[in-house]
Amino acid sequence: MMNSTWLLTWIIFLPLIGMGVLLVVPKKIIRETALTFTLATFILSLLMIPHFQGSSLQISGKDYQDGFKLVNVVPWIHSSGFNIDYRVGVDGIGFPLVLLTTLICFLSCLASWNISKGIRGYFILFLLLETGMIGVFTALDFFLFYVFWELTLLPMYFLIGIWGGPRKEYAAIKFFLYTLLGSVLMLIAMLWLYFASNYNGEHTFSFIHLSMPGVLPSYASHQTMWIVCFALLYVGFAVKIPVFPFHTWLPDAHVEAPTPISMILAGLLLKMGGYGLLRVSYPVLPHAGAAHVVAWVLGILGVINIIYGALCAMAQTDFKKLVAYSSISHMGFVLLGIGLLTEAGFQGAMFQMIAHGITSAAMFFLVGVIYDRVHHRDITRLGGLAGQMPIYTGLSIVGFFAGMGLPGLAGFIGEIYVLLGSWQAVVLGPMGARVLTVISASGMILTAGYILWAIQRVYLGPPKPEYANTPDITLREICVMAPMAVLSIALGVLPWQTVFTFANGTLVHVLKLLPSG
Amino acid sequence: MNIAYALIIAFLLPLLGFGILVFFGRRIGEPRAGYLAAGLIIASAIIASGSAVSWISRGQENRIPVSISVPWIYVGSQPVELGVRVDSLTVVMFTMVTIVSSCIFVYSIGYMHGDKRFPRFFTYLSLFGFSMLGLVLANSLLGLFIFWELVGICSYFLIGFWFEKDSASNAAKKAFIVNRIGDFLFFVGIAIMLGMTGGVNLEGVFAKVREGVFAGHGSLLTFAGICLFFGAVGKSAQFPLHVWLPDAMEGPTPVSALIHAATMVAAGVYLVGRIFPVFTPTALLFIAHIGVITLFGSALIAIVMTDIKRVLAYSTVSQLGYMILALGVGGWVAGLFHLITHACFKALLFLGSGSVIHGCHGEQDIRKMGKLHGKMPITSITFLIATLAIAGFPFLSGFYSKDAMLASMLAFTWTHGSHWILFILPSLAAAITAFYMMRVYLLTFHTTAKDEHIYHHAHESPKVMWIPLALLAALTIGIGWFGAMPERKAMGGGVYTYEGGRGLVGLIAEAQPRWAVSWQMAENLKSEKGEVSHQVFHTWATIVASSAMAMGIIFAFLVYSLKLISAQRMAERFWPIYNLLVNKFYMDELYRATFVAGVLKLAAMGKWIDKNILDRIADGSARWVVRWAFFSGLTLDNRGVDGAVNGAASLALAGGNFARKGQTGRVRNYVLAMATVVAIVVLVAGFVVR
Amino acid sequence: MIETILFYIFAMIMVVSGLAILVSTNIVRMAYWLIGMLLAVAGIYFLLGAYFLGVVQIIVYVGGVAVLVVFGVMLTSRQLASQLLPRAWEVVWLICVTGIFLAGLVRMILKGPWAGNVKQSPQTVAEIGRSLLGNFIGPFELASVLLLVVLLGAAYLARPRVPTLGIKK
Amino acid sequence: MIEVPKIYELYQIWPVMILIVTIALILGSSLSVERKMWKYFLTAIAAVGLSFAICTAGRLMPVALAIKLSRPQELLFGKSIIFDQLFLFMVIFLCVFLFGVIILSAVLWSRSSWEWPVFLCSLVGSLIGMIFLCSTRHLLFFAIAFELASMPSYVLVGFRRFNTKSAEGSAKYVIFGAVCSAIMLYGISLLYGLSGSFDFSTISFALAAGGVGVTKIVALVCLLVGIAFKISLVPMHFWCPDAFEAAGADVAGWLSVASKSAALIALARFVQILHLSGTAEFNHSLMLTFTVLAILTMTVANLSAYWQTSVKRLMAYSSIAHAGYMVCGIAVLGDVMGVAAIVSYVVVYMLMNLGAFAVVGLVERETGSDDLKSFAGLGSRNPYLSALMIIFLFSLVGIPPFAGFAVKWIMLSVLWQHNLSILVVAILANTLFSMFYYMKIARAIYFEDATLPAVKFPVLASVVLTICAAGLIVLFIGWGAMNTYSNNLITAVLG
Amino acid sequence: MIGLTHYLVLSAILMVLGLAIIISKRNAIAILIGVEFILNAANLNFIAFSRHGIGGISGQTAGIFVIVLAAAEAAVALAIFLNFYHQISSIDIDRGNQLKG
Repeated sequence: MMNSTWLLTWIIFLPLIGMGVLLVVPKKIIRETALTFTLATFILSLLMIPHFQGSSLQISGKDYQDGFKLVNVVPWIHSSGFNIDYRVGVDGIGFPLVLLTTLICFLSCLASWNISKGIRGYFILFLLLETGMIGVFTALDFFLFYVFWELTLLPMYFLIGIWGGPRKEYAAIKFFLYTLLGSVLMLIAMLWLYFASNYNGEHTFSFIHLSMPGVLPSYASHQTMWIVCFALLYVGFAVKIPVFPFHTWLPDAHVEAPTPISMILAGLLLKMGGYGLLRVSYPVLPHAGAAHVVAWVLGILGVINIIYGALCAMAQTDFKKLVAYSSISHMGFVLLGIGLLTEAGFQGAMFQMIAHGITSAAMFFLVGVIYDRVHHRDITRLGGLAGQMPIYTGLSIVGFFAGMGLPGLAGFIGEIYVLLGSWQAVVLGPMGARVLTVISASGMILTAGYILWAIQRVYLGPPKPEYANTPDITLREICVMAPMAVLSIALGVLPWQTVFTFANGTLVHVLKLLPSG
Repeated sequence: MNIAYALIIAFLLPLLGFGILVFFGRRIGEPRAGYLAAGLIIASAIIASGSAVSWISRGQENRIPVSISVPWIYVGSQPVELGVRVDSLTVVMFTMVTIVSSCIFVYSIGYMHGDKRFPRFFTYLSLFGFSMLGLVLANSLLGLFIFWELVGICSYFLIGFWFEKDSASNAAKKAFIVNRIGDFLFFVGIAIMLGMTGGVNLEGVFAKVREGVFAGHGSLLTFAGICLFFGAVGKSAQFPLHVWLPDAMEGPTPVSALIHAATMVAAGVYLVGRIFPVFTPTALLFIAHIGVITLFGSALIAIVMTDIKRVLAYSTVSQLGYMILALGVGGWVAGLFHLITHACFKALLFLGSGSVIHGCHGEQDIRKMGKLHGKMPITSITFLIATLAIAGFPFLSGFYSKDAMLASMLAFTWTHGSHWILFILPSLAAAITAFYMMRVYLLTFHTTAKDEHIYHHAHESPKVMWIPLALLAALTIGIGWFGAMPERKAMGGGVYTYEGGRGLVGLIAEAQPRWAVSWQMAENLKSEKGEVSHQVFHTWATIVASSAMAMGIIFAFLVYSLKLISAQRMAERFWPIYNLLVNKFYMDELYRATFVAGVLKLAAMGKWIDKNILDRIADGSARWVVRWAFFSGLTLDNRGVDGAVNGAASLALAGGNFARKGQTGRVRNYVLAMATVVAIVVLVAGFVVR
Repeated sequence: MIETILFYIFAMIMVVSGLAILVSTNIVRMAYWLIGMLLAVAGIYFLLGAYFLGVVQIIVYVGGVAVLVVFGVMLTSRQLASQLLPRAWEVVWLICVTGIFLAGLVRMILKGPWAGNVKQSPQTVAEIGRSLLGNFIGPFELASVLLLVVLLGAAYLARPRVPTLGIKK
Repeated sequence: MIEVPKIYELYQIWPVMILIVTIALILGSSLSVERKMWKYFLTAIAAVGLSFAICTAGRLMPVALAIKLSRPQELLFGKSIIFDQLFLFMVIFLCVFLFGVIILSAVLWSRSSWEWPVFLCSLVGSLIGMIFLCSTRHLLFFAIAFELASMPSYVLVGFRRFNTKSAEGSAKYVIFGAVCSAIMLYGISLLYGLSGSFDFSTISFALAAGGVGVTKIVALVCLLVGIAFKISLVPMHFWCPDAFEAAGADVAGWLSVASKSAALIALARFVQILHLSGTAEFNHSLMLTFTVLAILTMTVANLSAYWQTSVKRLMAYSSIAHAGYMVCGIAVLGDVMGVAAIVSYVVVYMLMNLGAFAVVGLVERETGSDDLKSFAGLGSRNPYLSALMIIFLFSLVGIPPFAGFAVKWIMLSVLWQHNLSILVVAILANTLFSMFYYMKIARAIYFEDATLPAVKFPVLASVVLTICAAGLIVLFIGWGAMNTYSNNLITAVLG
Repeated sequence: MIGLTHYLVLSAILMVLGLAIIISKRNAIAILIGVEFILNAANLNFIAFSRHGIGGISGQTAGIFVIVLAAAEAAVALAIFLNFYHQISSIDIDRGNQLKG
């Protein structure tokens, strides 16, 4: 058993080691090597599970600051006014996301098998991306968080830009621009918060310290700082989530990215935004988060995301773009759940992140499978695949219905939690929350609409002669899809055991940090 | 307690079947997949029947409702449990569902013979069986909702089973989406309930409602009730969400029988029955009116339909409207009793029609049939039994249940005179029901054979298909016998007790809520009319129902058998009405023109906004910059927008292009620019700063 | 008195030569006007009692720089002068800028709190020499490095083009 | 009163003496060594000379420290040279940089003819100029050092003879430079008139007396024109793109970092002195001036850069923009942290710019053009080189995990602490703008198809580039140490 | 009586004239002439100040250095112009317009 202090560090940097190894291995075993490293990372991340067993107090700690496990602190920069540590750790919020990351990375590495162009570069960037993402989900120091946050930018840019579709350049630069815009704003907030903080007489970057009362100047006297910082951070995260109107990068990036990268993009990268809200915005700036205006803005934007995303999805004829817009719609639930500050909403948002991580990755993979075979994604030209590819269709049904929020599958739990939570939200007054809830619940209808319509147009209907010889899904593809399908069901049936038991306590702690209790 | 566990086992058996079939279905193949699924559902029917027998044999004082829950999740800090509730209604429903399912599973083995996706069919059926039983057993709103969605999705799969047909996949999609609209409001109702009462467990919710948590929230409870009811509206195909059900007939006939006649569509009624205590009088009135609109409208449409399954579908909608109406006017027992009897005879009707279709090689148009009685006698007889039952022929099960419903309606109108329509229209519809059902029967099995080809090739169905028919016919005849409503005793505060019920209806009546908001509120109002004996209503209802039935049947004979009145001429004379009915009151067209087109327009708009506005907002500002630059006398060449990504980008780029124009390449201009700046500084320094 | 007259004469020469250069289109004439200006400056130096500097001005500037300029002129004078007129907008702009500039500078000069305004007696060459190798030893030494490096570079650049002479693009 | 220099003063500027001797040796041996051996032999001499200078400067560090402890400030050669750690630091920094540049030049150009000694001498000559430029407060000395830094640069830009661009660029450069330095000299004369001295601290005391006046402003502005020309601040930046495009990549790299850094440090010294004696009002307007200059510089440069197709020109705009970022550190008056941030920035900037220009040079050597088109598909033409270029570019944008981010971060935090949030916002907005054109290069390298032949990557160059790239990563991880070092350095010198 | 101001104004005129020449002349050598004007203006300042009791002898010493600088600058500039002329075949500095934008 490895020393658990360094376990997280190993998890974070193992892909980086793999990247170094990839530089030197011969070309024929690059894929295998990369897969080995992602698998090893996944297995290593499973070693975290024993630390999250036991009573809820053991899992979540007695308060927010107490809840971090596997914390590893190495002093990094302590000079001339800077207190920056290499500080990593996981709590109930980070832990499921780290697991999700390592799993989805492994699966999408497996899904990358038919990448043929420049595979060395591809897998090097891939592993770099994995390190960046795990880093984001584990960093407990704002500076480190930012570094990892940006670290995901570079590989993603090239992964889209080099291995992407016809409009890859446009998509890549758009992705880059939006994300950089967000992170630049985040940087301002970071500066502001750091130099305003006072922890035992020193400035601090540590999320743990920043979340303690009294470390930042009081809300009463520094309202502007709180609200503006919250807004800056929000934009940074909103770009990633992505929230209307910062979402336009997403359809382009998703559509142009190669399938495995779309999986990561939708499954993991978007989660960085929601995670950021839960890890940074609310714990560090609780009073701002509890402000009415903030709740209203987040709530309304969440609703817009849900409805608008669904409507846009409905209008698409590109299958992948449809799925991309469905991500926007689904991530609206995350925003709504977080924004309205109820326990159920927080839980729902957290669950939705995990569930969407799996279902959207699955959906993108499914779209990729069909794209590999017929080389287009035009829904209007597809049709009748159910007859030709029964196994594929079956798996697709699971994936898409999970996305649709069918009870018993993963998408359902997150949505109802968010909606039930937002119904009870007190922060918007009695009517506001209810109106928002009703509107967003009507998104259920739209979701069913576009997903069923898509299924009908793609899988159902009379078989088309041009797809008569389309081979069914291969064993490798089943290996990619099966875990996601199983998890979709497992999450839907046993949500408590799979997610909430880890996350719930921490979410409650986060909520307790907020002024209303 | 043991019964609960027995039922849980019975409930899980179809899931087992589903699990096996989904992975190995293809390997098991036809017909073993059918045997497996049917065997499992029969097993669960046996268990259910055993449980029912043991339940009935207990004696009324021992038939205490049982509720078992396991913690599932916590929504916020409110625990949400999944559990089962076993009372008389559950037992009855469960037994009915399993038995009808068994019949239909068996029947399907014959009906689906030779279909290339035979195993898949039974996979779905098994999943449906599981879901439906779960729905029956669920003891919480969330549990109901989950299985509610699951049966919906099974319905989706099964309607679209022959997905190669566009009509089938369209119908499947339509069914699910229309249901989703109901579910959405159902969900809102759940959210209200959870928010107000802190739980979703039915008993907990009722208790909280009774405690008065809704006091001071205006008509929120009414609203919540109506929202919850809309779940039923969707699932039970009530106006205005009834449009999916006739289309759902695209599915294989056993599916129509099982899901779209006997069980799933009745789930809405079951739901209303289950959550009856939370409905306020206003909500109930709303429910009643929805029911009456549905039952009358669809009965009218059924007259003119020519597709045998569509007639039955509209008849189903109509009958469901009866049940909803009955519940709405407070006839809880009558509504649910009719649910059970209807399940039997409607399943029988559908299976019979399936047998006819099977025998006629897929022909569904009754105008092309005729004289089939000789060719398929068993089908004919069972179909006749069912027809008479639905028409309310004395001593068949439908007679008892329809009588009970009409009685409750009459009772309601008696006390609420202004709502006389709630009795008049159902009575009229009873006649219409008898008429159109006889029409179908006569056109199909008697009169002349219009299509020789069909007639010649028609044949009786195999044994595996007619044995279920016979079984269901037996049930149709017998389940209403020996019934007696229990005595209802008011305990004050809207609480009642029931004693002395007999037969099936008595059993159902035992499960009747002991308390309901509406009763409580009704008690607070002084009833202006005096108390009239229940028996009086029954008597009058029997008279009305029987005469309506007789009128309908006679009229049908006149038109179709004796041909004294020409249906053709009638249609011509009343052509506006006829057109209206043939086009189902133009509901589909209305929806297509408003909601479907509206949503699609919105969707297109969203896409357009994304593409043209959000992406171009700053493109536009860039263009402004360019324009401004032109005005200021500098030419800005706009080449190379290839790299311009969007928005702020192009603004910046245009700005950059503007800025770099300063770099003219002529060094004297550089010096001039620099000198200008210095001169300005000198000017400012010399003449502005002191 | 004589100083005043001389001053104005020299000043006139300077301004006139400057203006002449401005309006002239002939580079050779410009070079001669430059020499005139430089000589006038040397004259002003004499007026200011900086005799050594005046001499240096004549020797180095007039004798060196101006001759260098004249050489340059002769080496590059194939160009037709009339082509080399500035653009009209440049001239307008130029007049504005220089007008502002001059006004600002004059105002500045009039306002400036100069560190002294008392005429001193002329300094001797010896003092200059001592200062050059005393307080100004740093600049002095650096200037030598400068000259070395600069001349090296200038020699490199000014060397005639070796093989491709005569081939025009 | 005349002060006579003492002999130990010579010892203290020993590194520079070595450099002067190096010039002499180069010239001398060019006379005695066979012409075809020049490239190796003379390069070796230059390398040895630079190494010696670096070593001696390192050895002198304790001396500087000791002097600092005993005397307030050590001025050599008639108060012209400030001898302190910063002086030695700049010697080391510039020599190391020049070392890299010379290696690069040797790799890039096959100069076997007689231009090689002239080239080396010009480089070393401008090096000497830059060293003194940033370590003096004697304005006349400053002017001469300024010219010593500039004039060889003019020559270097025009060094690619028989190249029209080069001739044009150098002509423009020399005209612009001559005008700027002449205006600066005029300003110096005004300052002299105001104070009767060339010593800047005396001058600043004279300026402080009697409040702000038009003369003082004009004089200072004229001085600033010269310095801003060296730093290439808008509107004195015009020479920069033209000269860089004209020059060889090595020369462009040298100019982009060395002259800017030297002039920045000089500016920092002057502003420090001014600030100490200035009134609050004066200091405020000083701060305002540099704030405006910084914003103007970075914005104009970043906006202009996008449309460039010549990568050298693009990098020139990038260097202007970076000058804008760096000059923000000057706007933080009264806190040496700002200058320390500049020092850190300069070091990192040296690494990334040397690297980037080296890549440009290698591509240009192969394709004969520095156009973006010649970068098309570099990713497949030379993967390693491309990967390094990406590191440099991302570092230039300021994205972790490269040191470009760290120094930007240091700068931002210093600015933030001094409530110059407007500059913080400006820098960040410009980071966004700048992304476009850096990504343009990245796009050409990776997203376009290769049509041109592979690019050779000589071992020597690869070593230099790898060191640069590794340095960027190492300095990111260890930016705390770098920051501490520069803070200590600047605190000791200016604090 | 001719005072400091006179000399300074004269030098200012020289300065402005030089600037005007630089900006208006397209002939590179004429531009160089303009630069010489400015340098002479500076020099004139130095010597005038020195004469009027500011800074003692150092003004004149500075004058010498300025002359040296001017000479060096002229040498370099002329060499560069010669090179320019050889490459572009024109002394018109505006003809060098490859580098712009």
